[in-house]
Amino acid sequence: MSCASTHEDGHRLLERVTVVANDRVTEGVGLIVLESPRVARAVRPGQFVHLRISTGTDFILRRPFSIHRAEEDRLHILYQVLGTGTRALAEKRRGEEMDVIGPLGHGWEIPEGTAHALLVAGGLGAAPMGMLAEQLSACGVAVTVAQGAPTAERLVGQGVFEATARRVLTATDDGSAGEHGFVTGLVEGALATDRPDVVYVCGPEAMARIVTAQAAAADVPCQVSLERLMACGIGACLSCVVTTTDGQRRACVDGPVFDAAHVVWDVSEIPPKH
Amino acid sequence: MSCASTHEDGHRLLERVTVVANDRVTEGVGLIVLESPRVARAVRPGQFVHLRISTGTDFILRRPFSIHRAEEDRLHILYQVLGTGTRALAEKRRGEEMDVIGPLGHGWEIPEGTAHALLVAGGLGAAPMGMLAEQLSACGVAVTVAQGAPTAERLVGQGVFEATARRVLTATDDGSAGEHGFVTGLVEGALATDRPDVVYVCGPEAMARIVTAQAAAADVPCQVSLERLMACGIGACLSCVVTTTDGQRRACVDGPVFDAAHVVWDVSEIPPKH
Amino acid sequence: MESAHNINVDMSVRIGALELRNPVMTGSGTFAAGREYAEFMDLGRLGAVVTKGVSLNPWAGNASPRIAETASGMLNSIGLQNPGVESFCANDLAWLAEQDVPVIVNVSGHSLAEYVAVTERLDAEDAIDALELNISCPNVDEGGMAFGTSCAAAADVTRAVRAATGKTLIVKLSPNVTDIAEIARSVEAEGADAVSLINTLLGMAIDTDTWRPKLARTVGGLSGPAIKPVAVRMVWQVASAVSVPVVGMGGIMNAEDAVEFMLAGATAVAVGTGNFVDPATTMHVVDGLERYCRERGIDRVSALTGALKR
Amino acid sequence: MESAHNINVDMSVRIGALELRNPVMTGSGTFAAGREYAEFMDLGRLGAVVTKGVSLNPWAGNASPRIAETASGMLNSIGLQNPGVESFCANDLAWLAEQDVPVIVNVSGHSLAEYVAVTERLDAEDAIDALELNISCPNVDEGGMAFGTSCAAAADVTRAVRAATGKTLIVKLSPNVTDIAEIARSVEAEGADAVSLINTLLGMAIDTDTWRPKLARTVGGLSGPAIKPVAVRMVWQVASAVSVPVVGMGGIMNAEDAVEFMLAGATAVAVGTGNFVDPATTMHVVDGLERYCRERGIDRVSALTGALKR
Ligand SMILES: Cc1cc2nc3c(=O)[nH]c(=O)nc-3n(C[C@H](O)[C@H](O)[C@H](O)COP(=O)(O)OP(=O)(O)OC[C@H]3O[C@@H](n4cnc5c(N)ncnc54)[C@H](O)[C@@H]3O)c2cc1C
Ligand SMILES: Cc1cc2nc3c(=O)[nH]c(=O)nc-3n(C[C@H](O)[C@H](O)[C@H](O)COP(=O)(O)OP(=O)(O)OC[C@H]3O[C@@H](n4cnc5c(N)ncnc54)[C@H](O)[C@@H]3O)c2cc1C
Ligand SMILES: Cc1cc2nc3c(=O)[nH]c(=O)nc-3n(C[C@H](O)[C@H](O)[C@H](O)COP(=O)(O)O)c2cc1C
Ligand SMILES: Cc1cc2nc3c(=O)[nH]c(=O)nc-3n(C[C@H](O)[C@H](O)[C@H](O)COP(=O)(O)O)c2cc1C
Ligand code: FES
Ligand code: FES
Repeated sequence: MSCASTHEDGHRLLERVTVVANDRVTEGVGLIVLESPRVARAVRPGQFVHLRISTGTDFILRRPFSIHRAEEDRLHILYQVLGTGTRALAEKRRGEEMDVIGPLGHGWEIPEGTAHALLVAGGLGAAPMGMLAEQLSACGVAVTVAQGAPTAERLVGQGVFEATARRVLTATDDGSAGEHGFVTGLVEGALATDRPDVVYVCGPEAMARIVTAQAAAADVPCQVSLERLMACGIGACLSCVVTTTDGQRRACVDGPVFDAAHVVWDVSEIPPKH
Repeated sequence: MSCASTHEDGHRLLERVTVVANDRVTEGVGLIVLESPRVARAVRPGQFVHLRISTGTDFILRRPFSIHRAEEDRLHILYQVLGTGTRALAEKRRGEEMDVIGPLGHGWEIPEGTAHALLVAGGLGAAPMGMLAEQLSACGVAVTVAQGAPTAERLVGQGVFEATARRVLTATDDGSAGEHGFVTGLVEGALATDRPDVVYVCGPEAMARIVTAQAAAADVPCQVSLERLMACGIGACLSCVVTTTDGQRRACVDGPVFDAAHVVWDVSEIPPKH
Repeated sequence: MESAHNINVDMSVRIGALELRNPVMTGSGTFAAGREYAEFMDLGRLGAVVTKGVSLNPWAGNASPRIAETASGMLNSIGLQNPGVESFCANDLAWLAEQDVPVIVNVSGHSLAEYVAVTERLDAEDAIDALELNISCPNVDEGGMAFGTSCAAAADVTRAVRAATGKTLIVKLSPNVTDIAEIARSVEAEGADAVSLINTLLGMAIDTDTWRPKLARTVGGLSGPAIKPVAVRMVWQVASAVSVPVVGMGGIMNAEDAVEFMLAGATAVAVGTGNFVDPATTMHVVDGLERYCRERGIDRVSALTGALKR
Repeated sequence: MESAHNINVDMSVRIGALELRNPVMTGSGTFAAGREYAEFMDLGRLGAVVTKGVSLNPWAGNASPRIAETASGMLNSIGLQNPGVESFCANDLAWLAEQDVPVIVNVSGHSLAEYVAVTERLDAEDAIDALELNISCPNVDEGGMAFGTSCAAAADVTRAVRAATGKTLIVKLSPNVTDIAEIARSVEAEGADAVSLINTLLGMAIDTDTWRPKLARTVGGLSGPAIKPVAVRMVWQVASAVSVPVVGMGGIMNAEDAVEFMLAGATAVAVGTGNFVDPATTMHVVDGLERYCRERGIDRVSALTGALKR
C-alpha cells in the first residue's frame, strides 16, 4: 500500500467475478465477498465497482458500490438493501457469477504530511472507509473514527475501525450505543481535541454538508464521497454530475471523492432515496 | 377417475405451488413436479395450467403447460426448453414457489362405447397424453400409442405409455429406435390393424394435420390438442383463437383439445417456433 | 402518524355523472366482460368494469399469431374481435347487469356512422353506466386509431357520439400522436365527460429465425410495464391541459404504479395487461391503494390526483 | 449449409458517401467521443463512432437527478451538456482523429442559425466523416425535438444545414410524432443522405414516496429494450417510405436485436443504452452479426436489410 498523497487512477477492467460469501450483517445490510483478482489488486481506498446484478431485462442498469475492503483476490462490499437491485444482490449465493467494472473513480487522497486523520461515517457511509482506515494506519497516520447510525446494530464496519483506529467515537439516534444524537455532534469535539490534518466524510448528504462546514470552520481540509445515480460509471453519459466551484464534474471519474470545499451543495442533486 | 364420455370443465383456481423436483429427462427436456393439491385433484386429461415463472418484469406473460400426470397432490409437467420462460423454468429448484392458474381448458373426451383408442404423439406431444392413457386404461379401453421423435432419446413419457398401453409403436427420424421415419407412417397401419374407435393426436401442427386426414379417411373420430400463444389463459383476451368450422374458438377454454374434423388448418396460426 | 393507521380512507372518485366506489377499473379488451375473472376475484370490489370494444356487426378480428412478448411488455393485434352489439347486449351485458359493479362499455366503429349506431343502441341499455369511445385502436385498418390521431377527426366523432347519448362519455386517446394534450382538448370541447389514456403504442417484433413479423398483422399494440413512463408522461400532459377527469393506464401492475398515475393527474386508473399476469391484480391494486393512503394519513384517495410536487 | 460455416461475410455497408466496415455504430450521447470505452474494446472494430451532441457554445445540461431506471429501460434528461464546438474540436475530435474509425458528429442547436453555425464549423474538420443532425432531443427547452416534430421545421433545418456542408448528412428523427414516415420524407426531400431513428420516447416517472418526478426536469427520454418494438416498427415504416439508408436504434442489446432492425429495413444500427449495461456490447453485436450471417450462409450482411418476409 502506498502513502502517496495523490494518485493517478488506474486502468479500468471488466472482470467476471464469483461470489465467495454473502451474509447478512444487520437488518437490511449485507456483506458480499467477490473473488475478483484483477480488480482487488488494483483498487485504492474510496474507489468503487459497477456491478451487473441482473442479466435479464427487468432492470438493466449496473449498480455502483464502494469497496469496503480488498483482501488478496477478494473484494468486500457492504450494501444496504433498498430497491430492486440490492434485493437481487442479497439473493446471490456462493458460487454465482456476476461481472464488475472497476476499479472506478477517484478515491481518497492523503495530503502530504498527514499525521492525524478524522473519518466521519454516517450509516452506510462506513462502506468506503474500511480500506482508507487500513491504508492510513499502515502509513502511520493516527486515525479517529466518528461513526453514527440510527441504532447500535446499524453501526457497520466496526471490525476494521476497531482494528485500525486509535479512537472510535459513536453516536446513535436512539442512544443504544455511544452518544445519543447525530454523528455531527461528535465532530466538533474531535476537531478540537485531535486537531486532525484532514477530515474524510461519507454519509447522507445533509450530514456531509454539516461536517464540511465544521471542518471549514476549524480550517481543516475535508474530502467527501458523494453518491449520484450512475448509468455508465466510466465517464461517458453525464448522468452523475456534481456541481463544483470548478463547474460540473462527473462523480464516476472526477469523484466519488471530492474536495468538500469545492462542492456546491444542492439538495436537488441528492438521489431520491436519501 | 370417471369414464364419462364428455365432461363439464371444472372450476379454475389460482394456487401457490412448490417445486418438489425438477429434473432433466433428455437433451432440452425437463420434468417438473409441483405440489399443487387443489389443481392436482381437479385436473382432467388434456387440461393445462398457466404458470407464472417470473415475478420480475423481464417477461411478464404466464406460460401454458399440459399436465402430463397428476399424482395425489402433485402435478407432473414435461417441458421443452425453448426460450426465456422455459429456460427460467429449468432453473427452478426444489422448494421454490410459483403460482399456477388451473386446471384450464377443455381436455380429451372419451366417446360413448370406446373400446380401443389410438394415441398419436409427436415429440413433446406426449406431454398431454400421460393422464389420458392412464384414464383410458383404468376404464378398460385398449390403448395403442404411436409415438415419434427425432431420436430414441427424445421419445419422452415412455414410462406411462409402457405401463398403460397394450402396444407402443415408435418411429424416429434417425432410426435410432422403432421405425425409421415419421410417426405418421405408423398411423396408417395402426388404423388398419386396431380399428380404434377414436384417435387422439398431439404434436407439431403439420403432423397433426396429416393424422387428422388419416383418421378421416379411415372414418374414425379424431381429437387434436393444439397450441396457441396465450396471454390470459382463461378466455378473456382472444389471443389464442383457432379457426374452426364453428367460427373462431379460444384454445384456452374451448380447447386445447378440439374435434379434429372441425379445425380449419391454417399454417399462419402455428406458433412461430414450431 | 401512529393514529393515521386507523383512519377510514374514502376511496370513491367521480367520473362525469358516475360515482365509483374506488378508482380501479379494468382496461378494455383485457377483461372481456368480467365473467372469466369472476372466478378469481370479487367484481363487486372494482371501481368499474370496462368491457372489450363492441361494434355494430360482429368482427372476426385479425389472423394469428395475435400476440408477441417483448421486454417488460407485449404486443397484441387482436383486432377488436367481438360478436356485435346485439349479441353483446343479450349475453355479456345481461350477465354484467346482475353483478354489483358499474359497467362502462368500450365503443368501436369503422366509420362515424357506425360509432353513432353502436352508441344509440347502447344508450338504450339501463345497465350501462358510461361509454368509453375507442378512437385509438391500432389494430384495425379503418376507423380505430385513424380517428384518434387528428384533432378534427377526434372532435367529429366525439360530437356525433355525444349527440347520440346522455350517458357519461369517456374518450379513449391514442398515444401515437405528436401532441396528445391537443387531442384531449378537442374532445373535451365537444362534450367528452372524461378522457382515458393510454391505448397501446404501435409496435412490431420480428422473428429472426423465420424473418417474419411475430404478429400475423405485422404491427400491433405495445402494452405493459415497458410503456408506463410514456403513459405517465401523457397523463400528466393531458391532466394539465383539460379540466375533465382523466383515467390513466399503461403498465399498471400494482398499487404503487396506480399512485404514480394519480399523482400525475389521473382521477381513476385501469389495469390492462396486469390482469394476464395475475387475474387478481385489480384487487391487489384496490387493497394496496387503500393501504398506501392509510399509512400516510390520507383520508380520501382523490387527494392523490394531481398532487405531484415539482 | 455445412460449408456455409466457412464463408467470409462481407460486413461492409454504405451510408451516403461513407463506406463502413460493418453496420454497428454507437448511439449519440451514450458513448461520449469513445475515449472512455477504448479501455474496454477496440474502437477500430466499430462501423463508426457517433459522438455526443455538440452545440455552438458550451451547454450546462439539466439539473440532477438526470436518470431514472424503468422496466426494461431508463429515462434520461442529460440535456445535451457539452463544452461547445471549439472545445470539442480541440479535445475530443483531436483524439478521435487518431483512432482508426469513421467519425460521425451529432449536431445540436437551439435555433436554426445555431445549427448552421455548428455545421459550418464542423464542415471544416477533415477528421469528420459525417454529421448526424439531432432534431429530436426531448431534453432541451428550445430547439431539439421542436424541430423534429413538424415536417416544415424538419425540412427547414435540413435545408439550411445541407447548404452548410458537403459531408454525408444523417438526420436523426424523433419518435414522438404521429407520422414519422412523413417527417422522414420531408428531410429526404431536402437532401438528407440518411435518416437515423429512433431518439428517445418522451417519458416520466414519479417517486411515490416523495411525490416528486424522478428526474429534476420532470420529463426525459425513454431508451433501452422497453422501446425496441416501437423502434422496429418506425424503422420499418420509414424504410418503406424513403429511399435513403436508415440507421436503426432503440433497445439493441445483442446481435439478434440488430438483425431485427436490419430485417425491418435498417442499413446500419446503433447501440445506445446497451453500452451502459456492458461496455463491450458493440463488439458482441459485431461478432454476433457476423456469426449470424455465417451460420446461415449469408455472404454479405447488407442482404439482411429489408429482408422481412410477409
Ligand atoms: C460511488 C458510489 C458508491 C456507493 N457505494 C455503496 C456502498 O458501498 N454500499 C451501499 O449500500 N450503497 C452504495 N451506493 C449506493 C448504491 O449504489 C445504491 O444503494 C443502489 O444502487 C441502490 O440500488 P437498488 O436497485 O437497490 O435501488 P433502486 O432504487 O431500485 O435503484 C434504482 C436506480 O437508482 C439508483 N440508485 C438508487 N439509490 C442510489 C444511491 N444512493 N446512489 C446511487 N444510485 C442509486 C440505482 O443504481 C438504480 O439505477 C453507492 C453509490 C455510489 C454512487
Ligand atoms: C395448451 C398448451 C399446452 C402446452 N403444453 C406444453 C407442455 O406440456 N410441454 C411443453 O414443453 N410445452 C407445452 N406448451 C408449449 C409451451 O407453452 C411453450 O413451449 C412455452 O410457452 C415456451 O415459452 P418460452 O418462454 O420458453 O419461449 P419463448 O419463445 O421465449 O416465449 C415467448 C412467448 O411465446 C409463447 N410461446 C412460445 N412457444 C409457444 C408454444 N409452442 N405454444 C404456446 N405459446 C408459446 C410463450 O408462452 C411466450 O408468451 C403448451 C402450449 C399450450 C398452448
Ligand atoms: C390484448 C389486449 C386487447 C385490447 N383491446 C382493447 C379494446 O378492445 N379497446 C380498447 O380501447 N383498448 C384495448 N386494449 C388497450 C388496453 O385497454 C390498454 O389501454 C393498454 O393495454 C394499456 O394498458 P396496460 O399496459 O395496462 O395493458 C387492449 C390491450 C390488450 C393488451
Ligand atoms: C444518456 C443518453 C444520452 C443521449 N444523448 C443523446 C444526444 O446527445 N444526441 C442524440 O441524438 N441522442 C442522444 N440519446 C439518444 C440515443 O442516441 C438513442 O437514440 C436512444 O437512446 C435509443 O437507443 P437505445 O435504446 O439503444 O439507447 C441519448 C440517450 C441516452 C440514454
Ligand atoms: S455515470 Fe456516466 S458519466 Fe458518470
Ligand atoms: S389466452 Fe386469452 S382468450 Fe385464450
